[in-house]
Amino acid sequence: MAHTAAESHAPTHHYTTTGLDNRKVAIWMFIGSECMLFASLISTYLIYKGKNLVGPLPHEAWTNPQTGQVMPAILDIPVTSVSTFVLLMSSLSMVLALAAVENRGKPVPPGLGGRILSSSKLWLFMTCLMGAIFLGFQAYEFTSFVHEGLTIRRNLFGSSFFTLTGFHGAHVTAGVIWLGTLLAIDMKRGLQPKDAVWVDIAALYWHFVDVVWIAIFTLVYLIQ
Amino acid sequence: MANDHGSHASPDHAHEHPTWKQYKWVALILTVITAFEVWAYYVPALVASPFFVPMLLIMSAAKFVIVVMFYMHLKYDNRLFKALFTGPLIIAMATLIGLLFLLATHKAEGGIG
Amino acid sequence: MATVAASPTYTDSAGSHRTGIMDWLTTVDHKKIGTLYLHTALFFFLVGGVEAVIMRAQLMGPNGTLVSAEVFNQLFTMHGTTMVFLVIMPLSAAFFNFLIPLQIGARDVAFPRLNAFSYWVYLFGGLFITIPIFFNAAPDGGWFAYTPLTGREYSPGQNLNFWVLGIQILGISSLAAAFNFATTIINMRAPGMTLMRMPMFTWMSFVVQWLIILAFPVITIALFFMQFDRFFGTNFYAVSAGADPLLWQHLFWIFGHPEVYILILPAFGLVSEVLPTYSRKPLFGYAVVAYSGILIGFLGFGVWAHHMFAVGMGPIADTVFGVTTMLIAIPTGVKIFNWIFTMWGGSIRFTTAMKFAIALIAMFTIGGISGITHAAPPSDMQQTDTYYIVAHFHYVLYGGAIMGIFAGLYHYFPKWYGRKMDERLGTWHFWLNFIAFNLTFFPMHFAGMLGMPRRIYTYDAGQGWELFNRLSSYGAFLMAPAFLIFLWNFFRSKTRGEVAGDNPWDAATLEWSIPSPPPEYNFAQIPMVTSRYPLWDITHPERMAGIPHSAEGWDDAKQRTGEHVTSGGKHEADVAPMHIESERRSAKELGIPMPNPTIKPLWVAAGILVLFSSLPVMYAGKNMIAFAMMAIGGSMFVGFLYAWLTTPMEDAH
Amino acid sequence: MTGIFRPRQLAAIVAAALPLLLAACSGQYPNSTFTQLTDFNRDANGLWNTMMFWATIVFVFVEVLLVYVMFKFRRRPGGPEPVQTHGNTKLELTWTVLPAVILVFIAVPTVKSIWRFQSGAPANALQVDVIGHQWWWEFRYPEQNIVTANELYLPIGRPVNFTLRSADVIHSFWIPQLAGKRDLMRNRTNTLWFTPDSVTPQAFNGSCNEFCGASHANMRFRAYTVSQADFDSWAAGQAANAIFPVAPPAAAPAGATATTVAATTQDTVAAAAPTAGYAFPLSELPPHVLPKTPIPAGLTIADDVLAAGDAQRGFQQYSRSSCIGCHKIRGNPSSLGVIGPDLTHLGSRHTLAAGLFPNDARHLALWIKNARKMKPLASTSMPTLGMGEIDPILKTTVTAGLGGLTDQQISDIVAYLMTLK
Ligand code: HEA
Ligand code: HEA
Ligand code: HEC
Ligand code: CUA
Ligand SMILES: [Cu+2]
Repeated sequence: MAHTAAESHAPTHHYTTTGLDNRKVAIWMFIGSECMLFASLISTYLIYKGKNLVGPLPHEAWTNPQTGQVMPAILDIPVTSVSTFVLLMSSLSMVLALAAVENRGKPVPPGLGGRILSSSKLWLFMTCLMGAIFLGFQAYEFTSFVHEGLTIRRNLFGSSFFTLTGFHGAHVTAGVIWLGTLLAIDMKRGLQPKDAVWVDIAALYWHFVDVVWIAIFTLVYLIQ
Repeated sequence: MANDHGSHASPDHAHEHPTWKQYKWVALILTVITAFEVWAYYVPALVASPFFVPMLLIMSAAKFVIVVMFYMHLKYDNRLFKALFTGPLIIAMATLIGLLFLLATHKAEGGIG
Repeated sequence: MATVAASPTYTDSAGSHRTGIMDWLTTVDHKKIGTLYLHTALFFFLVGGVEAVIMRAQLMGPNGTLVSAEVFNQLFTMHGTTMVFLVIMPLSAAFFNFLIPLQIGARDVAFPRLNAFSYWVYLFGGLFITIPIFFNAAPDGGWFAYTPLTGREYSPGQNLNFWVLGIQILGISSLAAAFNFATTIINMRAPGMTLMRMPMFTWMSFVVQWLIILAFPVITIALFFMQFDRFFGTNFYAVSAGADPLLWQHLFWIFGHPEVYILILPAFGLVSEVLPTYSRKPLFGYAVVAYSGILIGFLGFGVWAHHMFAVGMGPIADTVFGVTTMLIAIPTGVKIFNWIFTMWGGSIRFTTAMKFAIALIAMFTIGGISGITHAAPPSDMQQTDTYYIVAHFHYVLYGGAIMGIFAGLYHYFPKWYGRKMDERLGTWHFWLNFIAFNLTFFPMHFAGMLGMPRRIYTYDAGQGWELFNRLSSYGAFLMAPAFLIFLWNFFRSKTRGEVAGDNPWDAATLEWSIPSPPPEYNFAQIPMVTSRYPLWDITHPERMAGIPHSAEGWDDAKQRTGEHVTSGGKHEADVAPMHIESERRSAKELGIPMPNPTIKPLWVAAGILVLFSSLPVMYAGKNMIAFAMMAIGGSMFVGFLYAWLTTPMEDAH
Repeated sequence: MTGIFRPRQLAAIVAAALPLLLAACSGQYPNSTFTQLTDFNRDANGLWNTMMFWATIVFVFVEVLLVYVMFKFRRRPGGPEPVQTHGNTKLELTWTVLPAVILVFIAVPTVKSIWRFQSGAPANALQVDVIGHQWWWEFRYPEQNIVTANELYLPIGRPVNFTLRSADVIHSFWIPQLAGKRDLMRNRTNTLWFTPDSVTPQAFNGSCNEFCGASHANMRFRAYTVSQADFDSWAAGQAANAIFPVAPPAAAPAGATATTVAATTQDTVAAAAPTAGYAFPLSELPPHVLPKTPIPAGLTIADDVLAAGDAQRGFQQYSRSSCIGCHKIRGNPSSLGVIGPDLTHLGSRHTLAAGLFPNDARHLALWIKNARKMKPLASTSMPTLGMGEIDPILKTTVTAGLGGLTDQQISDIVAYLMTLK
């Protein structure tokens, strides 16, 4: 019985107590762990909000006592709203990719829509693309903040903001690489239903990164 | 014990995942909530009201739950996964709230007089 | 049926394993990885012990001049860090590795190669953090490294860089291992091994994995902040930019308090195996012992600020944290009494393992009670940061964790190596150790309450502390021979001890139903379990009359493994009702697929080491070298990780 | 079986330990926390006694039970197979509930005590600001307008409220015989209060209890409880500026300017008597309050040089040395530094360098000569100043170009500083 590249003993030939795949159990625990990670980051950000000795500040204009220069509030809500939307939609394409892999081999529903929906390559690609767009927005945001004088060393807000969103960005980056790898495998030999667990755990990770952003968007950007 | 009696079907077809029909509705709801959140941000009267923050928190919690339930399939999947996720989530939120209370008293002064 | 079949000779068991150096570097066998953990941790115990002995020599009398203030500060920092992260946690990990699969009737852990990776990361992290002490550049901020002292402003040297990066590396190891073991326990149990039939050691380990999964991310973030502050000039702990000096303390102790239960619960698990075996009775109140472990773990997340009663959190926080801390006495007391009542009415055999287990009950109680006295903030304000605290935590750490681990070592040595440790030497070790331990740490209670602060490299004459310090130092000097006796016994017995047989102690759990040392595949056939004490079901059916038996879970197992049974034709059934396996055959003969050895996890770990090592180089201003190291480390990490993930774990067969 | 006697020995140790605890209140243990000198400590000790009462019961119960079980149920040859018990719900409930009840008896007084000492100091409390520095203590009495270092005076019977802050890292303020400890840190202001109401004029040791770097062990201080009258006298003396050279009381008002000082002749100095306030009598200091830290090997100053120190020359030398950049002497217009301890009334202090050495001419001279050898210090604190000395941090030899002082110059400065009563 040949094995795919499985870290765990494949469930078809080794008994697992719960009948669930080891990798899926592990990824859920990993996500639980990540909850604590982001809770620490978010609490730090919230604690330091409003404790800055110097600006720029997220929601308030600020006058530099040395230069007399007035700095506007720095967060750019419209731009971030767009990137938030993109990330949300990437979750949609992610579930579609998973469904496509799971349903491979089953009859494709008639019509163009059916063919589109059953293309795992398309949806994996879309997810990666939207992830990359989100990262592009973040890169734009970071550089424009730096131009406005907010660096990671500038004040408490700078340190905690860049670290929190940077950690999230790093997670998105890892996700894009992960999904990109799956896409490459899909192109090379086609992902089959037996590979679905690989896509499933990548998807769970991806959605988790998305829900973290849902929290960040509200707590960091919208609440003043 | 609780964990032992999950779904025993093999994971390949452990659960009937929802389909495009549901997924698109989920996406639509998420979009609408997000749009509403951003709109609220631009209404000064709303921002000033005491409901603003609770309202935003509730909306973002709703989005959170929807994604977890439908896109992460927690609604359909094995009970074990629900436990693996909600347990840590509760501890994480309790810790976050505890920290906010404990560290609220700090006053940034820089140097000392 | 009742007695164990003749044991295989030792050479036979050794012969089936290759033992070359490459074999150790590439192993993915959980038992061998456990062995690696065990030896590395014992080595670090010697290091941490020597550090402690030097400190005690310095403090033997007032105004000591053996070492300078700088060296002393490195000594206690490294002693604490070593003992916590490089000794007790890895000793526990040695037992997790060796025992968990055996106790639950599995052939391996869920992710064998990840397991090897955890070990190598631990080894590299341990060396990374330890080696600087030979260059007088070891971390010197205390084992909890309070900011702002440990920020770049007040500790500009490289010392703290090794600490912050080293602990970060070790965290990777602990987290990877925790996901692995938790998955193993959830998902790799033999048919019929329900949660409430798991051996107590596995239960406590399960709780510990959760504590790691939830507590380590917090310290990871706290350490990242410190790293960013030190290397990239951020302001998380920079008080001059308005940072809160308590942020680090809270984050550290949110991790740090669960951490102390991470240290003690495996030892609790081990004595819960030892006590019933040598009392010839099942564990008293099994369910309650298991639940109290969960409760200790859960409450452990809500008490962290009891380490901060002197920082002025205000009366509300003091009240809340004081009272929740006291609550932990309840589940812990439950365990103590259940252990005593396990012995009650038993037929107690005083082996060395049993002596250590009983010593844990006696000594941990002392440490626990002193813990309660500092759970009361007004009282703790007189105690905190004095030697009274040092006494408390050595009673729980040494009197609890270390005593429990020694009990486990004497108990499981025969399973591990096929031979027993010498009981006479064991008795010497026990008594010397026990007396020296009390002589060292009991007087510290007095020194502390009589005003002696901790972490001082010197104190003035005539402060009323001389007597207690002298006693403590004599005790510490006496601990060295005790430990050396142990080491001698340990290494000698591996080759010259009495041959043990499968089940020398007449124990009740699965690991004793297979040959000692276990074959690489552990179980030729996975045993189908019907009760909490499966082996006694066979060897002492009369003892097992009073507990429930059922075939719960068997059907699923048969159904799910059935394919395998028939497909090859030549294989025996993969699962079989509970039985004793004394025959030793190779995995090939049995048709059991074993994961291939691989060096890739080691290289991935090495990549991480190179990556982290680049930061101190950067700190020293050598940017080009640092970037080169980052590039090399990064590509090692990514390259070998891909290679690992795309190589099948087992040969096609 | 040998195993059975072990906890008995332990019980014996504990039994022997109890009288020790009692003895701890006596003079043999001069830093004992078991004193009844303040309201704080009476409260903490009451709590301790409550806890010890229950702790002893729990301890004795557990250990005696353990010994009994070990003795009673040890394996005997040919003994019967033990009865297999798996648990007993009633018993298990008992040992869940009983500890819970005991904890109630501990928790209630604990909570009471927490609120008693954390709901603000009494209104009549004496205000003292404590500022922790690596590695010394700055004490300010805002009402009395006093800034001093490393030695505290507290009037007996009046509550004292400490406001605790830090100039750098975290420190912790502790006088074991008077009260528990509190941390000092930046960006947070802490308070601690107690009333030394059951105490005679007495001297106490205090220490820093949060690890704060190399010389954490050497960050000590002294506290003197004195009568209200003596306190007032001390406070008046400390509040006044330093007078140098000491003029006849009527002639020179406090705060003579540099020019007048420079113009004064030698005989006015001789004629003057120091006008200092009360200081805790040196002769009444108990032995444990007098520092006995040995002088580091290789650091010396000749007796005759030291004896030849001249205050007038010293004053001028001091006023043009680097000292003035770090130290303040109110009354000496050039000495304005704020990094180091205020030296205005250095001569009235009994100890030097945060309680590490007695404050006498020899120690003072050696301190100035090589402070970093006398006490491990950071590169940002008191430098090594003696000519030819090796700076233990920079590893360089001090030269005249680096502001090095000869033994003679140091002796002169010492003579000057000793007049600052
Ligand atoms: C193995 C590790 C371990 C364990 C298990 C514990 C267990 C406990 N610890 Fe300890 N602790 C440490 C390791 C540990 N500790 C370390 C390392 C530090 C110092 C860190 C540092 O500063 O460097 C520390 C410090 C520490 C402090 C901070 C002190 C200070 O710095 O001021 C406090 C304060 O509340 C505390 C309390 C407790 C309590 C209440 C328990 C309880 O869990 C104990 C419960 C057990 C019992 C009470 C005994 C058995 C019970 C009965 C027989 C029932 C009846 C009993 C009663 C009714 C009382 N510990
Ligand atoms: C599991 C944890 C653990 C263990 C086992 C120990 C074991 C010991 N500890 Fe530990 N200790 C800590 C954890 C531990 N400690 C922690 C967390 C701290 C706090 C650190 C901090 O403040 O940051 C601390 C602090 C600490 C202090 C306080 C330092 C200070 O505040 O200034 C002291 C002082 O006596 C001390 C002493 C000892 C001694 C004598 C032992 C003995 O039990 C050691 C016994 C020694 C051995 C068993 C090995 C001996 C073998 C040899 C010597 C071989 C001889 C070899 C040759 C001659 C070649 N420890
Ligand atoms: C760079 C700063 C600096 C300079 C220059 C300096 N000092 Fe100091 N001095 C300190 C600091 C800081 C301390 C506190 C050290 C400690 O106790 O840890 C101190 C302590 C002292 C003390 C002990 C005070 C006490 O209350 O115990 C004396 C006396 C003293 N200095 C005298 C001098 C003299 C005299 C000179 C010049 C010849 C001098 N100092 C130069 C920083 C300085
Ligand atoms: Cu200041 Cu320790
Ligand atoms: Cu704790």
